[in-house]
Amino acid sequence: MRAGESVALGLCLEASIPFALGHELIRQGTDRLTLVGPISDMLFDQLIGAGCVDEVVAAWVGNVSAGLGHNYRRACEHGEPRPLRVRDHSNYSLALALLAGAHGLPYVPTRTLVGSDLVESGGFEAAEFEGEPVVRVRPLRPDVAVLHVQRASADGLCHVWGNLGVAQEAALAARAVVIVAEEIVPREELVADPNRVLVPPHKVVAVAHEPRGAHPSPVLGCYDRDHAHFAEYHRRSRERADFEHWLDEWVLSVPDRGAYLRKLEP
Amino acid sequence: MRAGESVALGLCLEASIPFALGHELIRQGTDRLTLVGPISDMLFDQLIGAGCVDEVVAAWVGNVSAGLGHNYRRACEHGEPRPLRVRDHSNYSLALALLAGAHGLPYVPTRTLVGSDLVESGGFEAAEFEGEPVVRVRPLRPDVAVLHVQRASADGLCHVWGNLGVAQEAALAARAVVIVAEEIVPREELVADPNRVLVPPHKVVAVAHEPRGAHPSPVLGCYDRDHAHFAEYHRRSRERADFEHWLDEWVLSVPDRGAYLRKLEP
Amino acid sequence: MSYSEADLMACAAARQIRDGELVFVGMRLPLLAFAIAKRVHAPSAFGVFEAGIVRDEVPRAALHTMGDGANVAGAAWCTSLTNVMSLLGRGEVALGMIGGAEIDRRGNVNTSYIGRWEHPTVKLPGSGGGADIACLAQRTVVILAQERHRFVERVSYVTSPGRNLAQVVTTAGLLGMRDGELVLESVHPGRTVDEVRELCGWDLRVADDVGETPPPTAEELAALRASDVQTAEP
Amino acid sequence: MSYSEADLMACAAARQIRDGELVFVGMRLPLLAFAIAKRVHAPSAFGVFEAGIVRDEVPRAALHTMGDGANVAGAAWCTSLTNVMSLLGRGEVALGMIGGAEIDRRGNVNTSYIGRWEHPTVKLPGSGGGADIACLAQRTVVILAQERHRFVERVSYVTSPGRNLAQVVTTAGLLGMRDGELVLESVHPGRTVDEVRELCGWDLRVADDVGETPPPTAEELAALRASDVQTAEP
Repeated sequence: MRAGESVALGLCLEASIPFALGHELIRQGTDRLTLVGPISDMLFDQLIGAGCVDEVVAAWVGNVSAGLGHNYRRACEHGEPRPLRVRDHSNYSLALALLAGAHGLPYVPTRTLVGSDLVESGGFEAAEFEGEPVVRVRPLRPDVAVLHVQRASADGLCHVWGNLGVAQEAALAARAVVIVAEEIVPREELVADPNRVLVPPHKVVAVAHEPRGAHPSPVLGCYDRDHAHFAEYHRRSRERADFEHWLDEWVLSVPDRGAYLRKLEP
Repeated sequence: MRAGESVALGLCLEASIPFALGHELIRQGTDRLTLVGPISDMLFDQLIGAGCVDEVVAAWVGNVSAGLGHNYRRACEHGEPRPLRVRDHSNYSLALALLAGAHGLPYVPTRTLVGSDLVESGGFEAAEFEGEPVVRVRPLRPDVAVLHVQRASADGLCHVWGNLGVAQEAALAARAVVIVAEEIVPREELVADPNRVLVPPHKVVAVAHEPRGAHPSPVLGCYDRDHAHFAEYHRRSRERADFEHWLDEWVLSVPDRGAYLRKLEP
Repeated sequence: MSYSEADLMACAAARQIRDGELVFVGMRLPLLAFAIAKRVHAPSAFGVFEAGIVRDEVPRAALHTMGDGANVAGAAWCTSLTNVMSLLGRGEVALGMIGGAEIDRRGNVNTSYIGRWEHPTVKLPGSGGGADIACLAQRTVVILAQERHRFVERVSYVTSPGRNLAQVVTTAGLLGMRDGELVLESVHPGRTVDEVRELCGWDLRVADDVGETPPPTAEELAALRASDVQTAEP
Repeated sequence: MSYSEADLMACAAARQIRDGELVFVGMRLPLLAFAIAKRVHAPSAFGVFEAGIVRDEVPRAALHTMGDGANVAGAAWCTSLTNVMSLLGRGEVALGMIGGAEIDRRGNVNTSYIGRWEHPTVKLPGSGGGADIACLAQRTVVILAQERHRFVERVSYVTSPGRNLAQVVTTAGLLGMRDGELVLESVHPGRTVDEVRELCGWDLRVADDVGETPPPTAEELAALRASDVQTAEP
């Protein structure tokens, strides 16, 4: 992943959010990113607060159990730490945009968003078809889609279960897929159930092994959501100075995920 | 299923074709049907030969391992046993039409079929978008989608594996879904893996238990394709009179699927 | 049995659910409403969760988010957001429940921007699935606090259009749409019509047949208390 | 080693596959071509089957149809037709192989109707995925018998437009597109240019550099013989 790219992540909504990868992006100073995702439970807010993001293409940005995203607000309202462009979507329009991207469709005409101000702020085209109003949703083709998965093989097959959000659509729409896996298993275990494979292997450019890499979000069958961690972040991100302390404590001064996990459970 | 309805079947392509249900439709004399499906390995040809069909909406009709469908030819070329309307599709346009039906989209603009005579014979609309030619695919919403599945619960959950064709899109596009299952299992076995459930239960209006109900087509994990049976049908359907004998022997004079299976393996 | 304001709101919302319907369910009060309805009067209702889940049973543990494992356990269908949204797109979802920061006389809901969207005073989290539910569910129920700054003549930004709005469940009463305008249809026990009108930023019309919101029945409260789906707060 | 006409055709088609490419594979000769390419010069090629399968390994048993269990065994991805077609739609499929009943000077292929489609003389099975492959794969290879009635000035119905056609592999030679017209580029061993031109319904242009189709190499033939993916016939 490089500065300036569009990155789709948090694609299973509240579950399996690739925090480990997001924190590494912050540490590496990857900036001018465009973030793409349906809703974001905290990770978008962190990347925005860390100054990595120029644009957000999303339906909802905040902290799911607590509400507003404070860094998101500061960036939108005051340009702090830097100005942020927002391309408003609804969940459905984002899904259709990724579907269009996956299929190479020039647009998808839909009845959702008709009469909503998202048409204007999201840059959609209002049109008519046979006398009925429709909204034209243009395709999204992210540079990279990041999937946090339960298991993967080193050669790029992965199994995912639980609610899938727009993970498959985003992976098929993206130029490349990066997989972060709870577990690396032999290829045989994956081809034994090819229906559970989420994306075809030719899309996958990297597979990383990162147990608990989605903490504090839950990964079905692996671990539950760490609600307290979300609540602490929400409290400590309310003021910019507090957020900077939080960022230093949990990201910048933590060399890698191993150190993060040891810090979490000494 | 009633006379005059549109019925989507053979949705997993060569696998899991609901022959048991198709033969019962023939015995019950359900006619004036519109058949919807991507390709049809023999079952469409049988229903057409039996006089049940007014219209076919499909990408390919014939016998996959042998080629032409003789009853299909007779109906198209000579109106025998009755005239047949054909709405030409490609596999992709049929998939997009069902996707549009599932999502309530007024149409989907695609680059497939551009320059093909399917645009005319299939009744598609050629259009332009930003100077590029596109074809508008209108939605399909069959009255009933028939799924032959590996296992189902009595209350309408089903598990399917193997290549899925357009089974899910057709089920979501249809008004109602009829499930024919190799095995009826307790609900618990299905909710244990809800990712393998193909359609939400509110769509399902009937569940039938019919082991080997897809013979001679294969059902993954249950039985292989009976190639000889396909070959025999192809040979015996070449002439109308021979087909009538075949139909009598294998469908009309067979009271039910149990009798069919006993006839198959005395 | 005593009950809280939130209990009453959950019961009122639950009464909007009819048996056999597909209901687009969000967290907190909508989830409680779904649980009550399933147990009291709509045992065959289905719950649709935008993360990619359809349930015909109430979750058996408290949920903080719809992506919690307890929401997958016992699910009838676990799939993509795209697939569950298709149920909205095809018109199969009878009822959707949404929240909001602001609502106006026409039932339009704002969850996106306070002030002009180009230079907002407050950036709210956004639509999520709200705009989709409002546009595509046959009926929408909006749940929000009856506060004067939330009930405005005209929202600064229409996230979710009000055209399919069936009911607004507030902390003080129930409002319905009549002739394209929100009208006070009942006030919660202990509240007065004047009080509710005072908590509304426009000159709120009052239905001729305005009454008192029926309090939770013993059966509803029992369902609510029995419900494992408590409003999980961090 | 001796080889058949079909062996030569499979090898010629295999040579169109480059390493790492996504190839839309049909039954019989295309599947053999894929197997040869995987084993000889394109070990990282992927096979895409429209029923909903992507493979990075050759199937280990003979296939009668792409829906046979042997095609699922060892598959890298088993999914919907819609999903695999998206690979075509997004432009990721480098090569697709199709058959046909008729082909014309412009490379258009007919698999639908002989005669006017409203009142056909012969109703052929139809497009299947052929039109999609022809429209959306970066390159198309057409495989069919070199017979005068199949090589016509103008097909009676364009199922699969010829605009992305890279090569026609016939029983007698190889044809390529030059300036929008099919041109004979090589003749199979034992065939002559005149013979092929005689088996073509229009005045077939011959490339200046027309040569002989290289016969199967020992390695290709070994791959073909080793292949479990025999052309299964009923």
